[in-house]
Amino acid sequence: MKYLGKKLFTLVMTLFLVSVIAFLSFEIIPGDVVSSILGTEATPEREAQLREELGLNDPPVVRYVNWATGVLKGDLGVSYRYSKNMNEMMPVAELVGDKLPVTLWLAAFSLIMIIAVSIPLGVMWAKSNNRFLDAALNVVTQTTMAIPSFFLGIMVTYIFGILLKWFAPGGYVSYEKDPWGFAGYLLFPALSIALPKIAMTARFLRNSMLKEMQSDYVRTAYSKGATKRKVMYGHVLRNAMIPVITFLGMIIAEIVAGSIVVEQVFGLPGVGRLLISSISTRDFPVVEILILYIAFVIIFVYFLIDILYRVVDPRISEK
Amino acid sequence: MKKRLFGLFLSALLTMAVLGGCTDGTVEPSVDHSSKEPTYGGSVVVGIQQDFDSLDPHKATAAGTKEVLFNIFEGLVKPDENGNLMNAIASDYTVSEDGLRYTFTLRENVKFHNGNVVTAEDVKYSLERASGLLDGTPLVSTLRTVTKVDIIDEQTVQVTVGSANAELIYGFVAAIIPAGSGEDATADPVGTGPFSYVSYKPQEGMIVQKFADYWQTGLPYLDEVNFKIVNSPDSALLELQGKTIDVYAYLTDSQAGLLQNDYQVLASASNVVQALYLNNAVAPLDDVRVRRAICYALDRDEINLFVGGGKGTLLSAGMLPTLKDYYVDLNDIYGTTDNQQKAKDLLTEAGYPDGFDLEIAIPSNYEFHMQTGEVIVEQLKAVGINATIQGYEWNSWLEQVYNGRQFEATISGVTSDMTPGYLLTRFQTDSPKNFINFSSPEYDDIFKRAENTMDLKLKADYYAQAQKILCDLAGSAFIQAPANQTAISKKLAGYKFYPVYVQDMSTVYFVEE
Amino acid sequence: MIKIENLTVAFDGADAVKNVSLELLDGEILGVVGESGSGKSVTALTLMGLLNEEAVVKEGRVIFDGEVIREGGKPLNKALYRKYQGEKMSMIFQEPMTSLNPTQRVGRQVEEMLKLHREMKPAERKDMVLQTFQSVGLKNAEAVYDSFPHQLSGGMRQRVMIAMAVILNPRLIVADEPTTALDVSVQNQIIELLREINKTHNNTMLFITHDLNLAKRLCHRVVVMRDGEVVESGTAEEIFDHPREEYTKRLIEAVPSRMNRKKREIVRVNPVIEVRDLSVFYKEGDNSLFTAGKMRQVVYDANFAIYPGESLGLVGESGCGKSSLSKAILGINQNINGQVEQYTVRPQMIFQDPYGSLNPAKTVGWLLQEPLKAAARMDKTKAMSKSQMEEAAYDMLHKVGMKDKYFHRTPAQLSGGQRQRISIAQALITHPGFIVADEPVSALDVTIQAQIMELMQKLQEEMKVAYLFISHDINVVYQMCDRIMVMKEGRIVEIGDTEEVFTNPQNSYTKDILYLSQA
Amino acid sequence: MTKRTFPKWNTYTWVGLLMTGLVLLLGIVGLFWTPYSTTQMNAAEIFQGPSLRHLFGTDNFGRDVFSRVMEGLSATILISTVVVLFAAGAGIVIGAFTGYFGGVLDEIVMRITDAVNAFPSILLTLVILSVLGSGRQNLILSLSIVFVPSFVRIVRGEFIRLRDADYIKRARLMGVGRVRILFVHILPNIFSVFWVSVMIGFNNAILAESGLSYLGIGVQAPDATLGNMLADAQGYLQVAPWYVLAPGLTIVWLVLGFSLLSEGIRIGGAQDD
Repeated sequence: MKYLGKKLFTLVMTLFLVSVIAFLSFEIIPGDVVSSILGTEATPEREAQLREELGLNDPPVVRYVNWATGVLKGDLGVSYRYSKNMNEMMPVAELVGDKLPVTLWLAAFSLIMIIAVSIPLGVMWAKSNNRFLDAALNVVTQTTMAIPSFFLGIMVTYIFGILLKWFAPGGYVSYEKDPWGFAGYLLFPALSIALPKIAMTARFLRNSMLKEMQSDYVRTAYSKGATKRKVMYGHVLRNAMIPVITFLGMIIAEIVAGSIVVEQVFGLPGVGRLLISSISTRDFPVVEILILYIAFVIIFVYFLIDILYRVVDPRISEK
Repeated sequence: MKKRLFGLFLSALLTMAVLGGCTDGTVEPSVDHSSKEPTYGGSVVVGIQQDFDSLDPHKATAAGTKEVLFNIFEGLVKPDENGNLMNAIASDYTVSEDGLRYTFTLRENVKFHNGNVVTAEDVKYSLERASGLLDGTPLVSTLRTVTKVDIIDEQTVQVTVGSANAELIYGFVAAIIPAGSGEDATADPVGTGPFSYVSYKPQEGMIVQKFADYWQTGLPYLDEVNFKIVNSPDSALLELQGKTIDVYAYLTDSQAGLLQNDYQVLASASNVVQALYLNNAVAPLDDVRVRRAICYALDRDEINLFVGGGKGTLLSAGMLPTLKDYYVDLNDIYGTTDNQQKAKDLLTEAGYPDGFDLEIAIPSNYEFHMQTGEVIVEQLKAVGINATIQGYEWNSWLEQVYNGRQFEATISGVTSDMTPGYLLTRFQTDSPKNFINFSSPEYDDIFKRAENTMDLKLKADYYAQAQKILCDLAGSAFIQAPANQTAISKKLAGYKFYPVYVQDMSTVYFVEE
Repeated sequence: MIKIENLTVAFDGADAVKNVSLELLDGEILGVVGESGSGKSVTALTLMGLLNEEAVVKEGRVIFDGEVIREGGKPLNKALYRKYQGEKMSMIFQEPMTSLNPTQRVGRQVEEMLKLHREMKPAERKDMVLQTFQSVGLKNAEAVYDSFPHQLSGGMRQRVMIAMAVILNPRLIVADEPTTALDVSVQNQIIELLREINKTHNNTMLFITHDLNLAKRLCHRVVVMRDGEVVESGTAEEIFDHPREEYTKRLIEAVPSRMNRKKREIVRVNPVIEVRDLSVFYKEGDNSLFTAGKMRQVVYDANFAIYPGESLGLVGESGCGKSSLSKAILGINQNINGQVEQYTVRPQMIFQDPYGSLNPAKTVGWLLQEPLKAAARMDKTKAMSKSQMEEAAYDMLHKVGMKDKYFHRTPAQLSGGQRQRISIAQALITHPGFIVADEPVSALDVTIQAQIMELMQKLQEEMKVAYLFISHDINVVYQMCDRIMVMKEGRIVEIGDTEEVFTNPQNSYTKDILYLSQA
Repeated sequence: MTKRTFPKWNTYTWVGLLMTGLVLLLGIVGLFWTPYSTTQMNAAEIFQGPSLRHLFGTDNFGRDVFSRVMEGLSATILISTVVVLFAAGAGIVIGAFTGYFGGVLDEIVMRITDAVNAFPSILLTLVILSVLGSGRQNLILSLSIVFVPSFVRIVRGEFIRLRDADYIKRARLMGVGRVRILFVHILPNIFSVFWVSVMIGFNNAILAESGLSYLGIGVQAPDATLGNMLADAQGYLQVAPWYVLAPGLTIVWLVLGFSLLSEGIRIGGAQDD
C-alpha cells in the first residue's frame, strides 16, 4: 500500500512538473497560435478577436490554473487549431482519442514483432557455439542498430512499397473503415520500428544469458544430469529475462510514447505526428495533453515493469 | 526534405503549393481526352498539402483550406479559369456610377446542401457576417468597407460601401451560408457548391460528395472526392506511384520527371511572387545602390534552372504575368543573368568595395526557398557579399521576420489573389504588410491614384508606373513566379487550372477506357 | 570403485592439474586438502564432468566401476556422463545461495533430480522430496518445499543441496568446500550430517577442503595437493600425525591452534579507545523522502576499552553485530547511543576481502602516500615534502615485507597475501594507535594466513598499535589476542583474558563455540 | 591472475578502429581540404552518377557529394563530440554528487531527470532551438541537455555501487576530503563502464541529429551535417539514389564502427575481470 502510495505520488509530481515545463515552454517560444492561424493575412481586428476567443489575454498563471482545473475536472479542453465542424473546435479528448488507437496498435504490432523474434533469436544465439554464426549475428544486429530510424523507414517503404509492391505507401486506411487493411498497412511501419529494437533486445538477451550461464546454479543443474536444452529453458531463461524485462520496458515506453518519426515517414495519423504538428502550430491544449499522455505512459510502463519484476524475481518482493 | 514538419500548416504564402492559372495556353495536357465523352460517377482522391485551418469559409485564411472549400461554398460571384468573375448565386449585378452601391439579383432556386433555397436573408446575413457588421470584426478584409446590406426584395440585395474601389467586386466571392449558421454551434459546413460536406478528420482530410441539386446542371461528374492530406512531398510521390492518390498539384521538378509516364503531368505558372526580400530600413540595405548591386549580382536564369528545372517565370517587380492587363515586363532593367562588374561598381560607389555580411532569414520548412537561398549565397559570394542562411521555423519567421521586421534579407513568396492591387498595396510606406519597409513617396502617390480610379485603363497605367518605381529603387530582388506541376491520373479529364488557388473538382470526370 | 588415473588438465595452455591419480574405495570419505590453486576443485569438477569448455583434459582417465567415462585427449561425452550425473554421482557446492536457482522454489529444484532420472507420479515425487528433506534435518519440510532459496538460512540451503545430492542415493558424492560459507555451529552440524549419510548409505564421498581440521575430523583418507600435483596421501592419522613431506608439515603447522601462543604482559592504563553503554542502530528500508527509515537495534550496551599495544579479539557468528560494533566505533555508522572515546589519531580499518579494500585504479605507491596527504590536509603540521612522503611509503613497504619493485604496481598485479600486506601498510602509515581488523585473514590460505598474523604481531610490537581483531575463527583469535570478547545477538556475553576464557569459559555460548572449534 | 590496465584487443576493436579511423580521418581532412568546393554549383554536372571523377556522384546543384560528405562528417563528428563531452561532463558532476551523497538532493535530481526523460526530447529540442534560434551551437546545447539524464543515471549508479566499497570506506577513515573521494578515488574506477556509454552516447547523438534534421529542426543548410544532407537528399531517392545512400551509409558506417569499438572494449573489459 505504501509502495503504491509512493508510486502514485511520484506519478503526480512528475506529471505536474511536466505540465509546468510544457506550459513554460509555450510561454517562451516565439510565435503564437494566433499568428499561426492567421498567417500572413492577419489583421489587428481578427487577431484581437481570436485572442479573446481563445482566452489568451489572461495572465499566464491564470491560464495555467484554468487549464489545470479543467483537466482535473476531466475537461481536456478544445484544440486551438482543429475544427470539429463549422463553428466548433475539436475537443482535445476526441482528437487524441481518434489518433491514439493508431499509435497504440502500431506499438502493439511492433512489440509483438520484437518479442516474437528477439527472444527466440537471443536464446538461439546464446546457445549456439558456432563462431561464424555468432560473428554474423553480431555484425547484422550492430548494423541494424546503426541505421537512422527515418532512413530505415524510407528504405522499408522503398523496398517493400515501390520495388516489391507488397503494400501501397501512403495507402493508410482507417481502423474503423477496414480493420484488415489497417493491420496490413501497419505491418511495415511496425517493422521499421521493430527491426533495430529486435537487434537490441536479442543482443541484450544473449548477453544476459551468457552471463547467467556462468552462474553456479547452472553448474548445479548440469550436475543433476540435465541436458543443455533443459538447463537453458528450465533455469537460465527465466533468470536471464529479469534484466531483459527492464530493457523491454524502456523499449515499450519509447514506442508507445513516440513513434514520431515512423508516423511521419509512413503518413500515419497517430499521436506522434499530431504532437509534432501541434507544436509547430502552437496548439497548446493538444500539446499539453499529449505530453502528459507520453509522460504518463512512460511512468506507468516503468511501474508495470516494477510489478512484473516482483513477479519474476521472488527476491525483490521480500525486501 | 524539411517540409515534413510544417508542411501541413502553410499559410497563404505557399509557393510550390500554389495552383496558378495559365490562361495563355501554356497548359499542354500530355494526354488529350477531349474527344472522349465525360462519364458520371466515380470517386477520386486528391492529395493536398495542408490541414484545414477552419471549416468556416469566412474565417479560413489558409490558401490550402480555400482551395478545397471552393468546392463546397460559393459567393455571389466566383472566379472562372480565365481569372474573370462569373455570376454564381447572383444571376446579375450592377454597380452605381460612384462605385458606392452594388445591387445583386439572386439566381432563382439556388439550393443549399440542406435543401433550402437561398434567400435574400441568407445573403444579407452572410455579407454582414463577412464584413464585420454583425460583431464589428471583418472576417473578410476586402469587405471591410461595406457599411450597409439592404434587402430590396426577395431576389435583390443592395450593398453600400464607404469608399469606391474598382477591385471591391472581387470581395463578393465571399461564401453565402444559411442565415444563422455562423452562430449554430453544431453546424456542419453548408454551402451551395457542387459538392457537399461529408466528413473531416484532422491530419487525414475531408470527404465531400456530389450535390445533386447543384444549380449548374450537369455538374459535378464525380460522386465523391476525398481530399487527402499528404504528409510530405516525398510521401506524395510514393503515394502517386502506389496509385493511392489520383490528383496532386505540387510536384517538384524531379518528381514531375519521374511521373511523366504514369500520369498526365501539367505545368503552369503559379500566382506566387518569389523574391529575395530586402529590409529597406537597415544598413547597408537602406542604400539604393547596395540593393541595386544585389539585383545585378543575381543570376536569375541560374536560380530558375537549379531550383525549378527552368520552368519558372522570371520577374523583376511585384506583379504577376497572370494578371496580364496590369503586368509590365521589366526583366531588362537588371538582366536575367548576373552582371558582376556592375554590382561591384555599385558596391564600391556605396562604400562597400569589399562587400559586407548579409544574413538571409528563410522559413526552413520551404525546401524551395532554402534551395534558392543556397544558390543566392553562392552568387552573392562572387561579388564579395558574404551571405549566410538562417533557417526559421515557420511561426518564428512569422513573428520575427514578417510581423516583427527584424531581419536583413529573407527569401519568401507572396501569393496573389485575383485583385491586381493586392500585390502592390503592401509596398506603400505605411502599409501594415510592408514588411520590407519600402518607402517611396512617389510610389505611395501613384498607388493612391490607382486605388481611387474606377477607370481600369488608367488604373493599369498607374500600376505599371508603380512597378517601374519598385523595380528601379530595387525595393527587393524579385526572382520568379515558380512553375507549378500537377499530376493527374490518366483516367481523369476535365481538370481546370485557375489563376487563383483552387482545386475545382466539379468539371473533373472519368474517361471511358 | 572409482579411479582417476594420471589426470592432466590445462586452462589456456597452463596445466592446472598435473598427472593426478586418485582411488576412491567404496564407502570411504576421501579428503582432498590444498590451498587455492592446488587443483583440488578442478580435479573434482573433472570427475563430475562439469569442467567448463575452456578446460582441456590432456591426459589420464576417469574410471567409474570399470567403465572409462572420461579419457584424455577426447572431448567430454555428454550423453554418457548424463547417465552418471545425478544418478550415480552428485555434488554439493560451496555456495548454497548461488548454487541454487534463485527464481525457482527449492522443492522443484530437488524434484528435478527425480524428473530427470525416475518415472514417477508428481505426488510420489513430492513425497520423496519431503522425506529426503526430513532425513537431512529440514524440520518443516512442506514449508521448505515451497520456499525460494533466499527465504532460507545458509544452513538450510546447504541441507537442501545435500538433499538434492542424496535423493537418488548415488554411489559417489563430491562435496566441494561444503561448509566454508557457513558459521561454525552450522558447519559442525553439516559435517555431522555428511558423516551420518556416509554411514547409513555407505556411499563414497570425495571431500574437498582447505581446512585441515575438517579433513582430520571427517575423512578416512586424505590427499594433499599443491600446484596441481599430489604431494602426499595416506590415512588421516598418517597425514596429520606423521607427515612425510615438508609441505604437509608446513601446512599443518600453519593452522592456528591452541599450542603456539606467545604470552605478553600488557599495561592497561590510558586506553586508546573506550566504549561506554554503546547501542547501535540500523536504518531499514531505502533512504528516500517518503519513508522515514525505521531503526533496528543491532548492538546493545557494549562496554569495553582497548589499551595501547593490546589485541582485543571479537568473536561471534555472522549477524551477531560484530561488524556493526566496529563500524560504530570508527564512526562509519552514526546512529548510536552511548559514548565512544578515542584517545588516538584517526583509527584505521583492515578488511577481510583483499581484493575490495585497495583502490584498483591506483598504484601501491599512491595508495601508501594517500593517507599522508589526507592527514596533511587536515593538520598542516603534518605536511611533508614529496620526497619525504615517498620515503615514508618505501619505508612502510619494507616494513610489511615487500620489495621496492612493488611500489609502481597496481593491486591487480598483486596476490591476495600481498594485497593484505599493502592494506596493513596503508592503515599503519599514519601511525594510528588503534586499528580495527575485520576478519583480516579469513579469505587467505593457511600458510599466508600465518604469515599475515605474524606480520601483524611484529608490527604491533614495533609500532605499539592496538588491534580490535574480529574473527569467526576462535583459534585465530586465540593465537593473536591478549583478551577476547564474545558477542551473541548484539550483546557482549563474555569478555576476559584469552587464557582464562579458553580454560574457564563462564558463558554457555562461549563454551559451545569453544567445543565446536576443537579439532 | 594479473590484470591488464588496458582492455584486451580483439577483432571487434580492430575492425571498429579501422572503420572509425577511416571516417574520422576523412572528417578531419574535410576540415581543411576537399577534392571539390562544397558550395560551388555547376549546372552542367547536376546528378552525375558515381564515377572516378565524382566518387559519390553529384547532387542537385552539381556539387561533388563526396566532398560534401567529407564536410558533413566533420560537422557531424564535431557536433556529436561536443554534445557527448558536455553531457558526459555534466553527467559526471551531477551523478557523482547525487550518487555518493544520496538524500534529498538525489531525490530532487532524480525527479527532474525523470521529468526530462518523460518529456518528449523533440519538444525539448524545439523549445530550446526556438528560444535561441536554430544553428549549430543551439543544436549542440539542446541535444546536450537531452542527453544529460542518461549519463547522470549511469554515473549515479556506479557511484552508488562504489560508495560502499571497502577501499572507499577506508579513504573516508583516512580523512580524505569528499570531493577528492569523488573525483580522485571513485572516478577512475568507473571509466570502463563510462567509456562504453560515451561511445553509445556518441552514436545516439549522431542518430538524434539526423532524426532532428529529418523532422526539420536540426542544423540548417548550407551548414551540412550528414543527417541534414540525408534529409535534404531523400527527396531524390529515385532520381539520384547515390545522393541519398552516400550520407546514409556514411552514418551507418560511422555508427557501426563506434558500436564495434565499444563492443570490443566491453568484451575486453569483461575478459579482464
